[in-house]
Order: sequence, then C-alpha cells, then structure tokens
Amino acid sequence: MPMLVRAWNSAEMSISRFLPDFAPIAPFSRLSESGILDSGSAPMSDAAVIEALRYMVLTRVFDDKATSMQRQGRFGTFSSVRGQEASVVGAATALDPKRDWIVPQYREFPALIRHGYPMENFALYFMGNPKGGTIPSEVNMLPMQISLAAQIPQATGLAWGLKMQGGDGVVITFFGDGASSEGDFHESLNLAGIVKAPVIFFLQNNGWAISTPRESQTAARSFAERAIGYGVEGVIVDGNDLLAVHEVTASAVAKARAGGGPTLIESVTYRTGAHNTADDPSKYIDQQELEKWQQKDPVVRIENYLRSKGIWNDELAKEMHDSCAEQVDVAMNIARSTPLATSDALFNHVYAEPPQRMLDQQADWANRNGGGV
Amino acid sequence: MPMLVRAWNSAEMSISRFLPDFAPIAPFSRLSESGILDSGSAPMSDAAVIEALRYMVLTRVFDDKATSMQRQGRFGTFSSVRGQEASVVGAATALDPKRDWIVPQYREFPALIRHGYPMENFALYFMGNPKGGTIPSEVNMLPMQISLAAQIPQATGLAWGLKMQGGDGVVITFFGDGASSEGDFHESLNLAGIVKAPVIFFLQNNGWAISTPRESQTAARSFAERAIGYGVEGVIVDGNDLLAVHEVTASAVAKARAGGGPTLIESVTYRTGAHNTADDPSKYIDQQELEKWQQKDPVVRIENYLRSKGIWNDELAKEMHDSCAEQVDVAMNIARSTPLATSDALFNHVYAEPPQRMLDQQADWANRNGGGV
Amino acid sequence: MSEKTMVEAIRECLTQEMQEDSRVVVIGEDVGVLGGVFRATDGLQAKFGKDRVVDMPLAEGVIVGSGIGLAISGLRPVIELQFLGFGHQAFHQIGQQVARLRYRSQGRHSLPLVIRSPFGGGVRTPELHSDAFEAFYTHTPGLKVVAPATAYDAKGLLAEAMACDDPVLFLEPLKGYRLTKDEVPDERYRVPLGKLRIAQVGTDVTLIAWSAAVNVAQRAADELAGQGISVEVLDLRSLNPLDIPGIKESVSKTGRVAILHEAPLTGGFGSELVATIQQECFYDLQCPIIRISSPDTPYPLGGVEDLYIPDVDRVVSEVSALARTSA
Amino acid sequence: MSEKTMVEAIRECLTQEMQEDSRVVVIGEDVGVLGGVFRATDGLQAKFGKDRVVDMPLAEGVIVGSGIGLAISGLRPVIELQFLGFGHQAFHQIGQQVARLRYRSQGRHSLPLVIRSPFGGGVRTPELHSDAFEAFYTHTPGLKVVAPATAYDAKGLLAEAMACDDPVLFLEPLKGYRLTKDEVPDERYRVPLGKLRIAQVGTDVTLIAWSAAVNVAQRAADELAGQGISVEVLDLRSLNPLDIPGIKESVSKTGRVAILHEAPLTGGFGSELVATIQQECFYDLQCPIIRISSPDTPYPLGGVEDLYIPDVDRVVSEVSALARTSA
Ligand SMILES: Cc1ncc(C[n+]2csc(CCOP(=O)(O)OP(=O)(O)O)c2C)c(N)n1
Ligand SMILES: Cc1ncc(C[n+]2csc(CCOP(=O)(O)OP(=O)(O)O)c2C)c(N)n1
Ligand SMILES: [Mg+2]
Ligand SMILES: [Mg+2]
Repeated sequence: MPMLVRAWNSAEMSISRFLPDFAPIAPFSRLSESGILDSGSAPMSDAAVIEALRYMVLTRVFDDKATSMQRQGRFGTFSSVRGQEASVVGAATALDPKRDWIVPQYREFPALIRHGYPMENFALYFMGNPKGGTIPSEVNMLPMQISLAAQIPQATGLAWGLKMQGGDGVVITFFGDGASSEGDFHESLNLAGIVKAPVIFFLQNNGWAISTPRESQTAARSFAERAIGYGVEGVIVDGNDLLAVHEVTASAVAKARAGGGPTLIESVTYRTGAHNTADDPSKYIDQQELEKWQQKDPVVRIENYLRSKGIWNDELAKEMHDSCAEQVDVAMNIARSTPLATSDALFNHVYAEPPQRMLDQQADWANRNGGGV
Repeated sequence: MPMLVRAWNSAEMSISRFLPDFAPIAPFSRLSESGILDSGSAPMSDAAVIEALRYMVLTRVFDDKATSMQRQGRFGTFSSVRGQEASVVGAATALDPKRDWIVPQYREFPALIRHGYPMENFALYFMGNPKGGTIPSEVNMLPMQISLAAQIPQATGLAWGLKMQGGDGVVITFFGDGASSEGDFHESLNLAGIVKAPVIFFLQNNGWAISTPRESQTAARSFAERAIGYGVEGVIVDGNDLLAVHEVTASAVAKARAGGGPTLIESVTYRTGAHNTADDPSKYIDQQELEKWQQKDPVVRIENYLRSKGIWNDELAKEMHDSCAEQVDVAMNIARSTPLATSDALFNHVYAEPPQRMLDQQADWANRNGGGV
Repeated sequence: MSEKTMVEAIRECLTQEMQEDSRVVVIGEDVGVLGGVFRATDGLQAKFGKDRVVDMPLAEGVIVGSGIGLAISGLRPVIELQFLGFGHQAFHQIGQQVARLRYRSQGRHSLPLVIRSPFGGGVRTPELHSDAFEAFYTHTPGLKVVAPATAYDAKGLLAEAMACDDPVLFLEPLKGYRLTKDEVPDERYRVPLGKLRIAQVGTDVTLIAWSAAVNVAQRAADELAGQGISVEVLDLRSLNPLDIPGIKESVSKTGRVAILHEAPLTGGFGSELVATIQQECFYDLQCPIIRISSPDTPYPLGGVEDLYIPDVDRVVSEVSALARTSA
Repeated sequence: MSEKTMVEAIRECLTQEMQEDSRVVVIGEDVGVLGGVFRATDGLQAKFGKDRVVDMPLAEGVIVGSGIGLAISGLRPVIELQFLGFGHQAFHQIGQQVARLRYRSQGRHSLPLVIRSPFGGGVRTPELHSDAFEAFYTHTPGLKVVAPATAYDAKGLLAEAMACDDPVLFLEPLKGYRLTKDEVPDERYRVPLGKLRIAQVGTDVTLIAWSAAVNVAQRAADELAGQGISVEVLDLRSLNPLDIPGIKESVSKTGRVAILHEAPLTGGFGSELVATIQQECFYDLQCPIIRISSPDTPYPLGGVEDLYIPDVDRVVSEVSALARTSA
C-alpha cells in the first residue's frame, strides 16, 4: 500500500509507526502435503496419531450419516466439520479432559466427543430435542454456542476463575474467522492479556463465514497478528496438518498451565462442505479453490504419514471406518429412540428457584399438552 | 514474559509466531520538553501556531470558568480538557471544517469550537438545556457521545459514505484509552480497513479511564499497534507536542483524502485534571506521576517554542488570555440568559413524522406544564 | 398484479426502490453474492454492484453503527440483520444511537434508515434464531416498528419505511417468507404506517395479531366460525405507530378482546395492548382481555417449538372460552 | 441497628457477604481503588484484595460475559454495571447468555451471578445515565429482577440475590443512594424475592411503584390523605418474581389502581402490571387502571428531566382524579 508510506513526510516518525505487513506468512506445519514429516521429531506417538485419526474418521462418518438423515427429515440443520478434521482433532488431543475445559462454537464435533459429551446428546441437540443439551456433570464443557463469539468472554472468565482458585485447568475456546469480527473477540483477548488467563483462543480460519470469504472479513493478512495488540502471543498453524495443530496447541496448553497466559492460535484450514445442511455453496464458492483444498484432505494426509511409517494400510483403514460406523449407528439409534420431549421440557431447568408464575404456566401447558405425564 | 518463549518447543515455529514486544516506544515528537524544535522544518507556520495556541488558551479559560460555575451549581457535570489541549488542538487544526467531519467523544471542546459549534451551545448542553444539542446545518459534526466508543462505528460509516459518494471529506473520531476496550473499537477498525474508509481514529491515551489506569486497560505496550491487526496503519505521537500531533494528523488527513484509507493515531498525553467535576482523583491518582506530567504542560511548551523564536512574550500572552476570557464570558452569558426549555423540548425532534400517541402526550404535557406556550 | 411470496415481494420492493433512488444501499451479512440466507436480496448485487449491496464483516454492532454514518453522509441504508436475535449484539447502537440521534442533534441528523430482520419461530432453526423480540424495540422511543403479515403489505410497508425519514425496524416473519403468498402489484406502491388491517370482519371477539400470528389467528377464526363465534381479526401491521383508533373501533363493537403473539407473556407487546385498550375502552369490555402467547421461558430447540408458540388449536379453545365468558 | 443510607446498606451487605463466602468476587468499572463512582464498593478492595475486587477494562460485554465464566468456575461474581444504560453494550450476554445458560445446559450450569446497577433519573447525570430500562430485563425469561426502595430492603434483598443460584439483576436507584435513609440492622439478614411491601396502608386507591418511585408515591399519598383520599402504596421490591397475590389482595380492596414508573409509557413494566391485574381482578376494578410514567421520548438532558419523570404533583392530580372516577 504505497499511500501509507507516501503520505508521511517525516523520517523520525518511523520509530513510532506500525505499518501493516502484507507479505504472506507460512503457517507452522510439520507434514508435507503428501504426509512426510520434516526433519524434527514427531510431536505425537504413533498410537496417539492413530487414536486421533479415529476421531477424524468418526467425524466423517457422523457427518455423512447426519447429512443423509437431515435430507430425510430425521435430523435438523447442522454444520459438518468436513475439511477441518485435523484442525479440531489436533487441538482436542492436546487437552486433558479431566481438568481442561472446552467452550465450543458449533463445528467441533470430535473435540466434544473426545471430551466426553455423549454422541447421542450431540445428535439429539441437532434433532431439536432439549435433552441433547444435557452435559454429564464430569464433562468439562459449555453448551455449543450459536450466538457467534458470545462464548469467548465466557471462556476467558472461566479460565480466569480456574486460575484464581489455584487450579491448573486450561480452557480452549473455538470460534471461526467470521466470529473474530465481533466485539466479543476484542474484549476477551484484551481481558485475557491483562489477567493472564489460561485460555487458548482457537480461531478456525476455514475461509468462509457462510458465503462471506475471509478477504471480506478483514484486511489484515492474518488473524493471529491481532494478539500482539493485546500483549498476547499469536501463532498461525496449518490446520490440515494434524501434527502441527497438535504441537502448537499442546505448547499453548503447557504454557497456559505453567502460568504463561493466553495464546491466540489461527488454524488455517478450509470448509470443503456446505456451511450447513441449509446452505448451497455453489452460489458463491470458487470451484478451483475448493478443489485445491480438497487435494489437501487432512484425513488422507495423516493416513499417508502413517503409511510412510509402514503402519497403515487399506485394511486397517476399513476396520477403523467400520467400527466408527457402528459407533455412530449406536448413537443415532439411541437418539432416534429417545422420546420427543413433553411440554415440561420448555420449563425445566430455566431457574434453580422458579417464579410461581412460570410454574403456573407449566401446569397449564401440561394440562393442555399432556406434558406433565 | 519468559513463559512465552520457554513453552514453545519447535524452532520452525518462529516463522509463524507473533510475540508481543514490550520494549518502550518513543512517541513521535518534534519539540523538546523545553519547546525547542528538532532539526527538521516546522510543520505549522508561526501564524498557525499562534492561532492554535489561542484555542488551547481558550480551552483553559473555558474549563476554569465552567468548573467554578459548576461549583456554584450554575453548570452541570462536565469533563475538562486540562493537560490534553495540544492533543485536541493539534488534531483539530489539521482539519478543513468545510469538508471534514468531527465525531467526538466529550473531551474535545476546542476541536468543536474551531469546527463551528457555537460555544454557547456547548455550554447549554452541559447546563442540561436540550437546545445545547443544536448543531448548525453548516457545521460538520455529530453530537458529543456519552456512550463510550459508540461513535466509532458511526464515524467509520460516515467516512465510508462520503467516499462512496465521491466526496473528498475526511472524518476524525476522538475517543479515549478506556473507550478503546469496547467492541465497537474493534469492529470499526476492522471495517475501516476493509472499505478503506477515509477516517482517522484519534485515540487520546490520557492515562486514565476515570480511576482505571492505562495499565489496567490493556497488557499491550501501545494501542497504536492494534492497527496492523486490521491491515491499518498506526502511529504513536507525543500528545503534549502541538507540532507533532498536528503533523501526524495532517499526514493522516492527506493520506485519507488521497484514498490511502484509515489511520489509528495514539496520542499519548495525560489528564492533569479530574475525570469530571463529580470526580475526586486524590482517591486514586499517583501524585508524583501527576506532577511529572504537570511539568510537561502543553501550553507552556508551545509558548516556549514561540518564545524561542522571539515572537512571544508575557504581554502577548496576557492579551490572548484576556480576549479568550471575554469570548468565554460572552458565550456563558448567552447560555445563562437562554430560557430553560419547556416541556416541548422533551418531544420536538424525536421523530421527523411523530406518532399520534406521542403528539397526544406532548399536548398533555404542555397543558400540565405550560410547555406548549 | 400476480401472486408473490412475501420474500419475493420484499425483493421486488428493494429492487424497485434501489432503481428509483441511487441513495439506497443495502448492507448486511451475506446479502451480496448469496443474496441473503433467505434470498431476500438475491440478484441485487448483480444489478446494482458491490458498492450498493455490501457483504459486511460479521459484526452487528458496526453493521448498524456504520449504517448510522452512511445515513448521515446522505445515503439511505437498508440494513439486513440476518436474524433479529442478533440485534442484541447491536442493541446499544439501535436503542441508544439509531433511535436517539435525531433528538440528540435537535433535528440536525434525521436517520432515514431501515433495519430489516427476520424473526419468529416455526421453522426449526438453531437456537437464538426464532425469538420474537419485538417488545424490546417497541419500548424504544424514536424507533418505528413494522411487522407485515401479507406479501402485499410487506412490499407496500417496506417502500413506506424506506421513504420515511425516521429509522424503522422492519420485521419479517421467518415462517411467512415462502408460506405467505398473495396478490402483489408489480408496480411500486406504499402502505402507510400506523393503519391496521381488518384481516377478517367479525362481531363477537376482537383477535389482535401481527406478522406470522395473523395467519394463525385467521385459521382459528375460520374454525370458530364453525362454532358460531364471529371473530374480528386485526392485523396491526405496525406496532409503532400504533393504530389506537382502529383498535377502539373494533373493541367497542365486540367488547371481548384476545391478543395473540409469539413472544413470552410477561412484558410482551400484548401487555401494552391490554393496558391501552383497558384505558381507552374500559366501559366497552365485557370480560378480561386475554393474552395468548408463549410461556415465560427461553425459546426452545426446534423439536418442541410447536409446544411453545401458540397454535390454532390453542387459539380456538381460548377464544371460544372467551366468547362464552359471561359479562 | 442504625440509620443507614441505601449505598451504605449495599456496601455493608457486600462486605459481610464477602466475609462469609470466599467465592464472592466483585468486578466492574472503577469498583476497586475508587470504590465505585457511587462508592458502593468503597473499601472492599483494601479489605479483600485485588483478586476479589477487580477494576475491569472498559467493556461491558466482557465484564458480564467473563462473569458467566467466573460463575461456572465455581465463584459467585457480583458485577457492577456502572450505569444500567450501559447494559445495552452487554445485552447479548445478559439477555441470551446469562438468562439462558441454565436452560441451555439442562441444569448443568446454574449461574449464581448478580448484576448490580444504578438506574433512574433525578440527579442531573449526563445523557444515557438515567434511563429506567427495567422493562428490557423483565421481558427476559431466566433473569430475576430486583428493585429495592429502602436501605433495609437493599441490604436484605442483595443478600438474598447473592445467595440465589439464579442470575439476578439488582437495580439501585441513583437518586436513592444517599437520599434514602432508614433503620438497617448491623447484622446479616435476608429479604425474600417476590414478596411486595405495603409501604402505606390505604383503602381508596392502590398505587404501585418500585425503586425511587416508591418515595414519590408515598409523598403523594401523604398529600392525598389531606384531600381525604386513602392510598395504599405497594412497593413491589422485585419485578421477577412478581408478587401477584399481594397485588390482588390490595386491588380487591380498593378497586382502583394507579401504576407509577420512570420509564416511558409504551411497553414499560406498568403495561405488564395492567395486563396482569385486569386479568386477575377484572371484576373488582371500578375504573380503568392508570399508568403514570414518562412520555414516549428519550431521556432528556438534566435541565428538563424534572418535566420528564413523574413528580409528586402529577401523581397527586392523577390519583385524585382516579379516586373520583365514577364506577
Ligand atoms: C452473532 C451472530 N450473528 C450472525 C449469526 C448467523 N450465522 C451463523 S453461522 C455464521 C457464519 C459463521 O462463520 P465463522 O465464524 O467463520 O464460523 P464457520 O461457520 O465458518 O465455522 C453466521 C453469520 C450468528 N449465528 N450469530
Ligand atoms: C459504554 C460506557 N460505559 C461506561 C461509561 C461510564 N464512563 C464515563 S467516562 C468513563 C471513562 C472513559 O475513559 P476514556 O475512554 O479513557 O476517556 P477519558 O474520560 O479518559 O477522556 C466511563 C467508564 C460510559 N459513559 N459509557
Ligand atoms: Mg469460518
Ligand atoms: Mg482516558
């Protein structure tokens, strides 16, 4: 941007100027596109990689199943993880479900399942059954968040609160490139920097906010750079590289646990599916760009890595796929056989100590709809 | 912050990391503390400097008058510019009132007066008379803003709209270090970067948000650095150096007019007075820091500059002070002799086409309070 | 003249008004290339260009706040809030800035600004997409609130809102976008703000509704007719300005009033209507005014929303009980 | 037991509850070193430290939003919103997050969170500092709303709100902070939510108010007594839960009702009260329920605010007219 330079007429000023840099950044990565590890040591054991791969495959299977069920009207509008499996799983596998918390947006299925959220609840939620919102008491997560970026201040406060009480838990919150434009993002990173909250802001830059491309979301070359404006560290990682995402997130978790405060991670990936089951990307997506990214499929990439180590083959892949399919079927069947909620589901859990007026309405609704039974 | 470094375990990562820098920044300045210009050429003519000084003195006189009137109950709660005169006037004098717009917070008295806002209206506003809100049709400004940062999106849209319509007007919006923590700041800089709006975000970092010190407002070493996270240029300037503030702002105005887009200017100054007439800083302010800044009085500094050029003396200073005092008295007298508004002042101007219900209320109020007369 | 859905009527209105007035710009999330998640702005960007139909970054506060600035600069922005629930993110700009700028500037800055937003339930959306939040805005002086129930009114009222120099919140029923279909003139026309529409003439009970609830009210009225109960259905069309004389006229005739809305009971706009009617028509009332609404709980997940928002059966049973209440 | 102002009572309550329960933290703008712009938290940081009394960055959204997280982590945050008008900046967090988290998580995450905020007019504040915005929050299911009128209730209701596992918006009358002074026990005690207070017993008219308006109502009642009109003044204390039985009891006795509030007329909480009362007490009512409120305009500058919010004279004239309305 020549303007920026030309307009200034004083040399001294440079010391106090901050010029945006538009040179492209190479996101941190460990695996080549064909799945070959760089010269360094692997950040995950082979067993850990295979476990992670299973979550990625599980996600594919679930997404396909849910999408086809949705077409048959047996599932609600929902957003698949397609193309972002390494991004979500790489981050999730860096967490200790016993003490760490997940504060999700809505596109992090495998992270929630690994953390202990029952798959049937996830399914019930998208089938529109309030029971789906049930989070077992030992599972450290907040409900999925539909109001974009609203979860970020909550994650920051949660991490801050854990720290205040002397715990060593770390909080990770997921959000998209679109959500990062909301004021909640700014207010939260700023507070996290001040109180050094043990929180990881995991920004999934999947190139799109529904039909709005990343270029229309900000003029900055990266989202990660924003971190320094809050006295916080930022990093960009190749979101389709399971090992790289895991390594970066594990480092940020270790740092946070050790009192080093927050980290903003920009995971550069791509939404190779539709925004959700109600969306038709053909209206806006660039077919070539899409195909380019489809070539970078994160599942294929990590499978190639395992193959390059001689510990993976089609047979093992099929076994894994089948066991995932079975797991998904079990969950979907539980969800489908769960009775639809009665009218009490409108009232239960709204208050710890409900106002009489609401209780009267509950009785009234129950009489009308047999919801009390 | 050692943590930031220690925690990472991969060398390659550096290429994609953004570590916050905490080394102090020297704000751009032209005048030494004693008012001596650096080796470069002066960015303002002597006549322009003297005109600017007059606005600074006018501000002092007005602030003193208003504060004493407030103590006598003849003026409402209001925030003086004390200590920030060079910051506000240096920015204001870079604008062309004919085509440029000011979108103020509430601590920019001299900028508004220079732009054409009648001083008596400013006074009436703080006396609580709705008439004070009246902005003459040829004066390019928005009303003062009490809801912190809410003016920033409006300034951005205004600048964008002027550009869309092919105008060459530039918009400057003022706000404080405190206001910069609001989401509106983030959303606005991001949009301005995208549409390259001809807007100048003039952040007055006066060290305080009421009792909250700048260190509690953000962990970042500067506010200006945030600009790069939006693909926007940022700069830090010595807010007590009239010439430096004027030069930086004039450059940003020229850049914006030429299509170079927005600039974030952090003007580092200090609120040497109370937050407002209801505030008692002795409860929280650091006396030594305060005295240190009182030594850097911006009026004294620019006067010393003029003296060093042999074109200023006590006599001229006294003349200027007296003429300012006279001007302030005239305005205050007009304001004081303006009749208090009637009940119609509650209803007029709320709508271009008022709903009947409100008109009925207006008649009703008028009958009760004689407001209709 | 031809049958059009509500979303078609809205799109036609936007297209014609943008054609007529080059100061009109449309901004919002996904309004450009995609043409809006409900296609209300489909084709506008292709027709009027990227400068007049702008895909905004995902930030409602600055979408509305910059709209204020655009209006001050001389344009006439039409903002699409993707869902009314996300007006909460812009609430400080709408409630304290949009609604007050004209007053705060003593008339210097009028705000010819329209905020269009879909709202209301019944289509199985994700959370926070279906709440009927109109009562937050009807309690915001300085802001006009319009809520059409028919495609004809949608086009005419939107044209009127766009011509108005006051800011207008224009509420579009999610459920009605495609379901509502009626005769809509192809040419431009306007429907004035503040005049209700008698959707069905009746003599026994006045049933007041707006937006998607009008359709529910009418279907209930048809059933009730079968029971020999003659229901007059009023479609308010705009909540501010409110057609009080029109309401009085109907109530003075029937003496029995039911109000139907999707929002929770407590503090819904129905409460204002009851308060106003009992003030204006106290001696005409033969029995208490009833409110038929959702309960005082958050909008639920889609699987149970039909239990939440009032349906035809419920309206029928409550109104027939009302008609039988002894004076 | 001794005379205390409302702000002293609030400070005493916060001090005692923080002493008792180490999970209580206070966060907000200027609550620490300064002790709040109205000194409600004065001395707390000195006593309990910077970790439990935190000066937050100037951002209401994250002040409330992080408060949600603090509560989930096991703490019991008390948030000070410096003025209720700036709750608009946090409206998405309060209305959609605070109020719904318990429901959305099916009871997993209760929110023991109190948002304290001064509101209301009469003290010549700058713009946007004086609006009575309670109706936005009473239309928000899941959020309890408390508005004490006396120092005694302020201490007891705040203690109750802090003990409650539901989120509570605790409204403090700007004007009453120092003006209101009454006998307040030195020890801890609680006043239950949802039980109104009969501020003055009467037989002719029921006058309903809350917060600062209760004082106006009582002074008007005194004057009206001089005219031979016996007014029963109800201080609601909490708007949600609402003491409907308590209201019914009074109305069944008087048959005449006036509601007094500072908020604009349309959609104010008074409209809900009218709707509820006419439903519950229709056959007791001898004449229309009247609402005495501010007009449907934005809160004005301080110089004319006395013309805006209802004063004693206006209440006296409207209530005496009401008392004389023939049944
Ligand atoms: C506050 C808010 N505004 C608008 C929406 C509507 N909406 C749902 S998803 C979406 C795009 C989100 O994009 P991003 O944050 O990048 O997440 P992604 O879907 O790409 O994972 C929008 C605009 C919303 N849910 N919340
Ligand atoms: C949205 C909002 N929150 C809180 C306040 C109350 N308030 C008034 S001035 C102020 C401090 C402002 O600090 P800063 O932005 O640095 O401006 P300064 O007063 O220092 O010029 C606060 C918190 C407000 N007016 N608006
Ligand atoms: Mg995205
Ligand atoms: Mg400041």
